[in-house]
This record gives sequence, C-alpha cells and structure tokens, in this order.
Amino acid sequence: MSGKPKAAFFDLAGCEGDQLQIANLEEKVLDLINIVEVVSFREIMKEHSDDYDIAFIEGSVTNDHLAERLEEIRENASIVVGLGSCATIGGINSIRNSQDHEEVKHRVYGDQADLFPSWDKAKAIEDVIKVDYHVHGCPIDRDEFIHVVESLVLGKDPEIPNYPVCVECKLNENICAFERDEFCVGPVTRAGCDSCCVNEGTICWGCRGLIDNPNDDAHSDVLEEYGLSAEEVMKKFNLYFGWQQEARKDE
Amino acid sequence: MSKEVNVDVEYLTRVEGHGNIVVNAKDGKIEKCEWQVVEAPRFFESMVVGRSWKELHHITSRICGICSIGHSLTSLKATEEAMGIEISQQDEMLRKLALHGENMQSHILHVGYLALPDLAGVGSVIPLASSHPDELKTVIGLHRLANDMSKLLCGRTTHPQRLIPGGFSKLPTIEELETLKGRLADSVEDLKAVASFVKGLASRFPDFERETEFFSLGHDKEYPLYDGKLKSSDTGTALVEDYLSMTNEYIVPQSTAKYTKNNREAYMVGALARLNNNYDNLSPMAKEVAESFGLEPVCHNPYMNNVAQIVEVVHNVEDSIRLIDLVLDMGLEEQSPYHQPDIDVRAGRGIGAIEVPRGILFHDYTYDDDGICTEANAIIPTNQNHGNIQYDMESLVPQMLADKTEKEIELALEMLVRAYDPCISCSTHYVDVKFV
Amino acid sequence: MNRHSIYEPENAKILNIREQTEKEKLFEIELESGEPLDHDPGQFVELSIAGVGEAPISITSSPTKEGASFELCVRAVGNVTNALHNLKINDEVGIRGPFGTGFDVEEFKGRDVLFIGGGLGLAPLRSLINYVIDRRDEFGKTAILYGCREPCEILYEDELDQWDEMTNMDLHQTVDRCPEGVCWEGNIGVITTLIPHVDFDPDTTIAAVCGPPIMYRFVMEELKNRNLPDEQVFLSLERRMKCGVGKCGHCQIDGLYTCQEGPVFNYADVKDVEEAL
Amino acid sequence: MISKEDFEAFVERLVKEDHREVVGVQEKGDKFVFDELKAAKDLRLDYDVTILPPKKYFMPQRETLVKYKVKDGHKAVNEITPRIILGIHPYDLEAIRQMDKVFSDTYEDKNYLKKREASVLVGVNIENVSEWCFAGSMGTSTIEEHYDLMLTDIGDKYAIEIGSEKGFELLDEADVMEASEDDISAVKKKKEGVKEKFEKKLDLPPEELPILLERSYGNTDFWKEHSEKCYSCGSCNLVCPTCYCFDVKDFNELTLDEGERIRQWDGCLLEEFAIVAGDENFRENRYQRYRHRFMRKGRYIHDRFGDIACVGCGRCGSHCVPDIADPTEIYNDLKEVTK
Ligand SMILES: Cc1cc2nc3c(=O)[nH]c(=O)nc-3n(C[C@H](O)[C@H](O)[C@H](O)COP(=O)(O)OP(=O)(O)OC[C@H]3O[C@@H](n4cnc5c(N)ncnc54)[C@H](O)[C@@H]3O)c2cc1C
Ligand code: SF4
Ligand code: SF4
Ligand code: SF4
Repeated sequence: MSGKPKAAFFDLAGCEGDQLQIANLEEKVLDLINIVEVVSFREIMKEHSDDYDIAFIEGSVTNDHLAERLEEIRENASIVVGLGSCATIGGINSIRNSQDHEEVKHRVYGDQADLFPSWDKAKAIEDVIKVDYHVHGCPIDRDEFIHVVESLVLGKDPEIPNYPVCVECKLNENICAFERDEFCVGPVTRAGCDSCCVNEGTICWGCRGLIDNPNDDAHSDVLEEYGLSAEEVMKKFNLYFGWQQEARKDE
Repeated sequence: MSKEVNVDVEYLTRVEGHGNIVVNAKDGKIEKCEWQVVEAPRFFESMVVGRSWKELHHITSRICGICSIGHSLTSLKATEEAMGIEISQQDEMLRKLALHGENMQSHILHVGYLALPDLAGVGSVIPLASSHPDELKTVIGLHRLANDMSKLLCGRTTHPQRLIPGGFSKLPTIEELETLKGRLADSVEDLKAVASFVKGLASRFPDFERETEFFSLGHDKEYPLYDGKLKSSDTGTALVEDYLSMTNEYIVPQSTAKYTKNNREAYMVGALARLNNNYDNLSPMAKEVAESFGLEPVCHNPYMNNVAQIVEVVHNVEDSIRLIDLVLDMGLEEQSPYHQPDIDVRAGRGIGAIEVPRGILFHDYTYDDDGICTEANAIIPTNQNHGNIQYDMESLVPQMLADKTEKEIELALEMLVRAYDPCISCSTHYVDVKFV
Repeated sequence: MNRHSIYEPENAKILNIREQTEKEKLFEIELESGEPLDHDPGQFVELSIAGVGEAPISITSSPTKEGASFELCVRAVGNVTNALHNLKINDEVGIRGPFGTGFDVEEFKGRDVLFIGGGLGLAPLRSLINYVIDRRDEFGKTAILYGCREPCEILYEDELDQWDEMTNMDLHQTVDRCPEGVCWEGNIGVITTLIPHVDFDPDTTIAAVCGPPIMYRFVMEELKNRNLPDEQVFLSLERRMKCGVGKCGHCQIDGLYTCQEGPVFNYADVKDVEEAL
Repeated sequence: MISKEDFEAFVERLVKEDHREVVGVQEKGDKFVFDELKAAKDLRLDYDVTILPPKKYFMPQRETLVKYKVKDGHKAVNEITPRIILGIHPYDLEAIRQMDKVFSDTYEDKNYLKKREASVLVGVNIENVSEWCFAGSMGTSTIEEHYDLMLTDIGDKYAIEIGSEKGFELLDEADVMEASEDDISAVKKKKEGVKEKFEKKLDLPPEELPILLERSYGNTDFWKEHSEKCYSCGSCNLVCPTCYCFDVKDFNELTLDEGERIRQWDGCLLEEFAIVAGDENFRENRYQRYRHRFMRKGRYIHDRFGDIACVGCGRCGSHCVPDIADPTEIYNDLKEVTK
C-alpha cells in the first residue's frame, strides 16, 4: 500500500457494538483518520466508496444475501479484518447453531417463519471468505483495535495472544472464578481482553473464542469435577464456541 | 405539473442497522412510499430458551451494542421479577445512574455525530473536525464523560459486566463517585454551549407536524426511565403486565418489520414521547433548555426528537448529581469485588420495562424450576417506531412533492428517519423483505 | 556496553545493503558512536527497529574486517526482519550487543578447520571463515562444505568464488534439488553427501557446524563415522530470544541459555541435552 | 518492640507523611493482595498468602523498558516509585534474595535493581499458614537476613528485628521499646512453632531435588501422565515468586511516530514460549513444558546459582484449576517412582 491506506467498515448480522467502540475512541478517531482514509463507515458517515484496501467487517453471516456481500467485499479489499466475535467466531449468534432451526424460526416468527432467508447456522465470516486478521471480542477491545490498525499500516503482523485468559487474570491478581464457586471458560479462551470480565467481578464467558490448541477435554472434565452436568458443560461451550467447535471437527 | 420522483436510499447511513427508503411518485401522485428494514434476523427470543437465568442478561445485551446497558437492565428486571429478587435501594440508584450514563452517551452520539452533520450540511462528523473544531471538541468531551460514567458503573460502556441479577458484581468507590459528580457538574457549561449551537441551526429542522400517539413509561414523582407504569398520550396509564395489549404487534404487507399499535394506526416512542408524557418531571435546567427551543408538550414534530434528546441529556446530568449525593449520603455499603447475591432460584414469569435511549423496551421471560428460560419475548423501541415513521413519510412526501427537488425530499426523509434514531440492528423480529 | 540499561539499543546507521537472494540481504551497519562492535566470530546482536521490535542476528563479518562497521545477513521471515528489508541506506536501526559466546578461536588455532554450513547457517560461519582467512598462518588446512536447498538460495556468491580460488582452502557446494531450467553444475544432494569428498585427519581437525536444526543430527552422525571426536565439533544453535542477556528465559535449552553459554556450543556439552538437537 | 496500637499509629504516619508509597497486605474478597495502603487499619499482617508475590513491585506485570521516537531512536525508561512494603513473609523474602541474584548476574538489569534499591522491605513472620504452603519443608518458613525490618506478632505487640540501615532509619519515627528476655524467647518460640504448622510436606530434603530431577528427566510417562490435564495456562508460572521470564513487545501510538517497548510476564508453560519464526516449537508437547518448570525450579537454577528456586509458597498449586501443579505432590511422587 502506498500512501494512506483506504479503510471501509461493514456490518452483517451483529449488534454494531464493535463499530461503536471505534466511535468511542473519541479524539483518537482523529488520529485514526490521519493514518487511514475512511471511505465507508455507514454507522457514522453518508459517503461511500468501493475503492478500499482494508475492509473491517462486523457481524456473522447468516444468509445467502450476506454471503454475497461478503464475497464482493473480499474482491475489493486486499486485507480483510474480522471485527468482533460475531465476525471472528460466530459469536453469540452461534448459540442457535446447537438448537433445532425449525423450532428457532417458529418460536420467533410463528407461521411466517418461512418468509425468512436465514441459514440454520450463524457463521463466522471465515466460513465464507479468507480472513487475514481478527480483532476478537464482544465487543472488541479498543486498544487491541488500535494495535491492529497500527500494525497493518506499518506492514507488520499484529500480535494477538494465543494463550488463555487465565494469564491476564493472574497479571491482574484476580480471585479465580473456581475459588468463588463459579464456572469459567477462561482456561480455553483466547486472552487479549485483559481478563476484563473477571476484573469486573464476574467470569470469563468465552467471547474471544478458543485458543488455537485448547485442552477442552481436560476443561470439560474439570467443569464436571467442580459440579456441572455434562449438559451444562456443553452449554458453557455453546455460548460462544458453537461455530468454532464445529469448524474444528471438520478439520 | 408532471414530475417523477424516485428516491431510493439503500442502507440509510448514520443509523444503527440496515434500513432502506423507497419513494416513487409520478405526476404528483405517490406510487410507493416505504420504509424498509432489511436486517438479517438473529432470533434472540429463541437463543435464550434453554439458557440459565445467570446468562440471559449477558445474551440479550448483545441484541444491541448501542443500548446494551438498557437491554441488560431490562433483562435483569424481568429475571428479578420472575424470581422475586429484590435489589437494595443503593443498587437501584446505581442502576439509574448507569441508565443515565447510557442515555447521555447515546443521545450525544446521535445529536453530535449523526444529526449535527445534517444541520451543518455535511456528510459526516469527519468534516466537522475542520469546519467546527471547537464545537466538535465539546461534543467529544461530553461523549467521553458519558462513556466514563457508564464504564465506572457497569465495568464497560458496551455489554456491561457489573450488572448482574440481584445487583452489582463490583461497585464504584466513594472517591470515584465523587470525581464523577465533579465532572458532571463541570459539564453543564459545555452542554449549554452545545444546546445553543444546535439552536442556531434549528431552523433547518423541517417544519412538519403530524398528530400521533406517544407511548412511554409514566411516573407521578420522577421522570421515568428505570421505573414506572405504562403511559399513552391517548389512553392514559396501564400496568406493565398489560404491555401486550398496548403494543399489539401486527404485520403489514408493505413493510418488513412487525409494527405495533395501540389507539391509532401507530404510535411514537423515544425522547420526544417521554418528554411529551412526562414534561413536568424534568429537572429544572432541562425545562429551561426545552423552553429555549420552544419545545413544550404536546409537540407533534418528529424532527424535534433531536431537541428532546438534548433536553434529556441535561436532565440526565442534573438527576445524576442528585442520585450521587443520595448514594453518598447513605454511605456506600461494602461488598466483595466479586459479589454474588444469594438467589433463590424458582420458576416464574417476569416482565421488565425500561426507557432506553430510543424508547420503551420490554423483556418478558418465563423460567422453570431450575431457572432455565422456557419462553421469551422482547419488544424493542425501534420496532415500535417503524409504523410511525411510515405514516410520517406518507404524510410528508405529498407536502414536499410540489416545490421540493428529489434531493431535498431525499434529505428530508433521511433526516426524518434519523430523527427517530432507529437502532435497527437491535430489532428482534421482522418479516420478509421485498425489494422493488 | 555502557548504556543506561541493558535493554536500550544504541543508534546505528545502515551504510550499505547488498541483495543476496530473494529473501536474504546483507546489511553493513555502523554504530553512531563510530566504535567497532568488538565481537568474536559466532556472537550475535539484538537488532531493533523502533515500533516493530527486536531480533537476534549473528554477526556475519569478521572482527578482523577493516573499519568500524559490521555486517548482518538477514532473511526476511517476520516482523522485524521484513521491516529491516524495507529500510534503505542511511536509515537508522538500534543495536544491542554483541552477546553470547562465539567460537573459541584459541581452540581453533593451529588446527585444520572444517566448516559445515547449511542455508543461512553460513552467515555466522562466514565471520569465522574470514577470521581464519585474515590470519591464515595461525591455522592449518581448511575446508568449507556448504549446502542450500536450491541454487537461487546461495549466499555470498562472489565470496564463495574467492574462497574457492584460495590455496589451502577446499570448497564444496551442494543443493538439495535443482529446478528445471536452472543452471547448476555442482553436486546435488543433502549436505552430508559432501562429507565423503573431504579428506581430514580426525586428530588435528576441528569442525564448525551451523545450519537448520534437522541438519545437525545427520551431519553429526557422518562426522562420527569419520572418527571426529565430539569435543572437536562446535555448533551454533538458534532459539527464540527476547532479551539476549540471560533473563527472559525464552532461549533455554534445558538448563542452558542459548544467549549465554551459546549460541556456539561444543558438541560434547550438548549431545546429551534432549532439547538441544 | 512496639505495641500494636503504636504500630498502627506508626503505619498511619507513614501513609500520611512519608514521601514514599506505602504498600501492604490487604483483603481482596476472601483472599489477600499487596496493594497501596490508604489507611493503617487496612493492613492485614495475619494473612496466609497473597495472590501475587511482592515481586510485582520490582518487576511489574507490564513495564516500559524503552520509549522510542521513530525519528530519534530509543531511550531507556525506568519508572521507579520508592516504596515501603509491609508484611512480606519469609518465603517471599527468600525469593526476593534469589531474584536479586538473577538480575545482577552478568548483565545488570537496572530496571529491576533500581526499583529494588528504592524499596524498604518489612517482613512479618507467618501467623496463619495457607493450606498449600510447604515453606516448612523448604527451610523458608523463617529467615534471618535479607529484610530491612522483620515483625513478629506476639500478642498485643510486635517484635521488630532490624536487618539493615534502611530498616533502622525507618524506625526513627516509631515509638519502639527495648525487647525483654521474655519477648526474645517469645519470638523464638513463634518461629519454632510455625515450622509445625504446615500440612503440605516434602518427603525429601530439598537438597536432593537436583539429583532426583536429573534422574527422572527421561521418565516421559511420568511427565505425560501428570500433565494430561494441563491447560498450558501458565498460572503456575505467573504466581510464582521465583519465576521471572518475560516477553517484550512494541506498542505504537496511533500517530505512528512514537511508542513504547514493554516487557510483560511470560511463562514457560505457555504453548508459544519457545516457538520461533517459521513456527518451529522447541517445546511443542504439553509434557515438555510442564517438565521444564519443575526442572527449572529444582535443578537448572540450582546448577546456575546454587539455589533451589522453589520457596514453598504453594501459590502454583493453589492456582492450578485442574490441580496438577502442587510441587510436593510431584516431587513426592517422583521420589516414589524413582526409588
Ligand atoms: C543466536 C541467533 C542468531 C541468529 N542469526 C540470524 C542471522 O544471522 N540471520 C537471520 O536472518 N536470522 C538469524 N536468526 C533468526 C532470527 O532471529 C529470526 O528469524 C528473527 O528473530 C525473526 O524475527 P521476526 O520479528 O522477523 O519474525 P517474527 O516471526 O515476527 O518474530 C516474532 C518474535 O519471535 C521471536 N523469534 C522468532 N523467531 C526467532 C528465532 N529464530 N530466534 C529467536 N527469536 C525468534 C522474536 O523474539 C521475534 O520478536 C538468529 C537467531 C538467533 C537466536
Ligand atoms: S477466573 Fe477464569 S480466566 Fe481467570 S484464572 Fe480463573 S479460570 Fe482462568
Ligand atoms: S497452572 Fe496448571 S494447568 Fe496451568 S499451566 Fe500450570 S500446570 Fe498447567
Ligand atoms: S514453584 Fe510453586 S510453591 Fe514453589 S515458589 Fe513457585 S509458586 Fe511457590
């Protein structure tokens, strides 16, 4: 990329909380537009152009229409970055991947259910197109987003942790959930959030997805030892890992 | 006059989520005038079925990134009601503060970053950086304050962590609350500056009125955001339990979203509706600001929703200072930084109703004995406004056909939709989309 | 090193860049202070690029080289090395070091020397080779065995020619494979196939070996067959490094620190260390 | 000697008046941590163990080593906050002694050493023993040197032992009195008594660890079996007072013209600890990483510095969610199987 790279933001099925994190950069947004030229960002601007180098995509793919859009974006962009869990791992949308789709549809739309174009599973964008980088999290961490942008502009690979959240939990001197009679999926979840949910007194829910090589068998055993039923363990994993676990099975 | 007007705005910008505006008019007659919503369905009401009471607020927070605090709180209220969980007076006040924080954040974002560019005649907030650097800096400062406030109370500004069934997992400290109070007090001048800046541009709001019904929470003593009964400007008050009979979801062939109605074909929710229904309970300074804009109940110009938002932010600030004082006077009760309230899990149904930035929000859950959700319903503010937007358009377009250009019509329509500040991504249910 | 902190790189300037292959470039660098590095063959520096990070790189020039500058031969494989490849002459980098234990030249003196280099392994060896050449009379016979995967990956081509022409210097080269259409008249096969070509006396020879991890096992086997005692083999190992000064722990090979006891080890000391080879 | 009342007043004065930051052990939920003291009454000298050791004050979890301006090159940074640290248990003091050695060996790490110099270490003898602690077996339940001051709780007063000039100066402001014979014997009794309180024990003298570990290095089955449930989460590394491995990363401002090089605690149990460019991992298997930690604690550091790098605090065991990191269990089992 010579000169200022052009960036565009897109959203598929998601809550747009990740784009909000970018708006929430406050003054730093001005620094951001100094190093990349934002040519499309529907949430805050009217202008739009299909001439861009980096595409940031939020949200999951859930139907053919979105998949087509995604493919178009891939063709236009030289770098595609997934923004937030829905895009990077299917996110909360993939809870329903373990549910019966007919039931899912009917519960919400009754007899009009079939009017809906929706796949039976919500998918990470990686399921449809090649994705170059991921900014994980629900929502994304602003500092990590800055790190990724900064790295891409400088032409280096961003450093995204591939160790579990427990690492950050230790650095932050938290009391482990398991010592508080709670259940946590931090031991198999990718760090990078600075263990923010545990810092705030709760547990890690798994929003950044599994690390590359999680010991999930061990973790299922441990959760059961601590008192969850096998079904509850599955639900713990289904909250965010639904799409990922299936994708791993296919490998 | 023979004129053909074609307005087709696909993916309207500067709103959350995806919506299209389609207008075809020939020879002064409208052939088509539609507000379409084309968001892919996400099935939240199904996703939560089978999940534990401990997770519902976490999941439903993800319905909307913009008002995730509101969704979390509504969800918690529903769960707490279903299980008969009481929260302390202190926690209730802190929750109200959290809601003020989100309301400020969302309104400032909307007025400052999304609506202001229309008034200033530019395409986005980015050119404002050079055309109105001081004003923009003030807006950013207020936005940061609102976000810091949300973060302090909720852990995070989007998808809050500290809000849990029964209270808070972690509390702010006394020093933090004192600092916040100071910052809020200091922000008043900035708020006034933004208000007068907008006032200078207010003539650009189209002069358009259409009588409609306003629906919100209502309360005798306070400006209701966290608590209250249901209130309609047409039919008066009702109990929250009866929300279904006041919202009446139905499907219309020419649109995509489920509409709602009560007394008329459609009603409006949001800042203007709240203000129209509860003007007397606004804080003193908020009333002053409303007066300065000539905004008084009942105002039927939907574009004035932007002004109502500014008025509400002033109210949020003033009421927050009052709440912080109350909390500090009572003394902050100590709890563990990993607090888990004792909860007696039981079966039941609960309905939560809260005023979130875009209007009244309902979550309605049923739980079984193990605290597993068996049924859920959510009615989102933006959904409730779709019908009203459609009727506004149908009434606005003919008024403009005679002497306005296609561009002007397009802008007026875009501004109309944006005035409602729709958050389409959070809408939970829609019907099929048909493209023209 | 009298810096404020062992982590503070000293500014240095790129004086010259010579492209070696598609992925390797030779950088001539001089410290801002104008002082020579004062290193031993086989030592390395931590090369820093502000905003990108640091990477350990062997010094490929000999301490006997004229002038204060030194050379690094770098393969572009990741963040720091790619960023370095994007720099131009006169650009600045940061340097810490020299660090580690290099080849003990005293041990080599008076002996015949056998150099065995695989791929980029020739980079650290070149420092020692040129040292030996510059002090030719202090050493006995020398032979260089050098192997690459393909002819296009050959480093220091001009220098290889020079070495080849020297008397008292036996140079053998091989490539693992030669793609069609590429001109290559030399040996084809892995580096161990070169060992039978050299004649050396196990009593008087000392070997310096450097290459990718898998090379070592096969080369050592072959040298053993030729009765070269383990104590007379030195090799250079590579590990992840973050500090270069024995603190960060990344480069540990069981109990040994690559950046302290190494990167050059005596084979006898590491042959039984499981993580070493 | 100092009465508890006077001690509290003394600490309160330090908090209010001393120019240095005063940190001490405080409650966090139902655990304890070292944290900045806001009031003397928050100090809990009867704690069992803290989540992280006081090492964090000399080698912070994240620390800037170098700041750079892309145009001006690099500048070393060392942000030092002078501190008085109250309530360090003997095993942690022993760990600090070991760290001092590591960071001054060969290349002096001034980031650590300068912070260390700027600190006053006030120790306290153990009142309550954590269920995971085995300091008794490691000879670290008491310590006679390497502190500036050492407190022992004897009823309504603290005995104070002075370990250095720094400690002596600190006491300048305290209302101390001379110790009586009784006091001295009470302290002695306390120190003797604590040795008996540990439930966890090592079945062999620590001096035998290097040899035991050397012999069992090749017992791959043993290491595989014990590490089967390992998450590679590094918790056991990160809470350890004698672990000091770190990672270094550059972080740029969005303006791209300046930034910081920071070091952050790392752990040899993490999967990518030994990975190099091209993805070769020199300790690819879980068991190798797991084994490495024990080797390092009981053998490698001993070979290099002469210390057994485990002070028996028990933090690793207590923080390991699958409960496989307790050194006494591993070493005792090893002893069994290597008989
Ligand atoms: C003693 C020694 C001498 C070396 N000599 C040379 C040489 O002369 N020429 C040359 O081209 N390369 C040499 N290398 C390898 C070179 O250090 C790596 O290729 C380089 O670190 C990769 O860094 P990067 O930032 O480009 O890659 P990335 O993959 O982006 O590296 C990320 C981080 O991983 C670490 N890392 C990755 N690979 C290695 C590695 N092999 N060794 C140490 N740390 C690593 C670094 O800390 C780096 O910051 C040597 C390595 C060592 C240990
Ligand atoms: S709370 Fe969760 S993430 Fe943190 S240490 Fe415990 S298991 Fe790991
Ligand atoms: S704490 Fe336990 S699970 Fe985590 S790395 Fe250490 S041994 Fe493995
Ligand atoms: S190895 Fe475990 S018991 Fe030993 S010092 Fe480290 S954390 Fe404490």
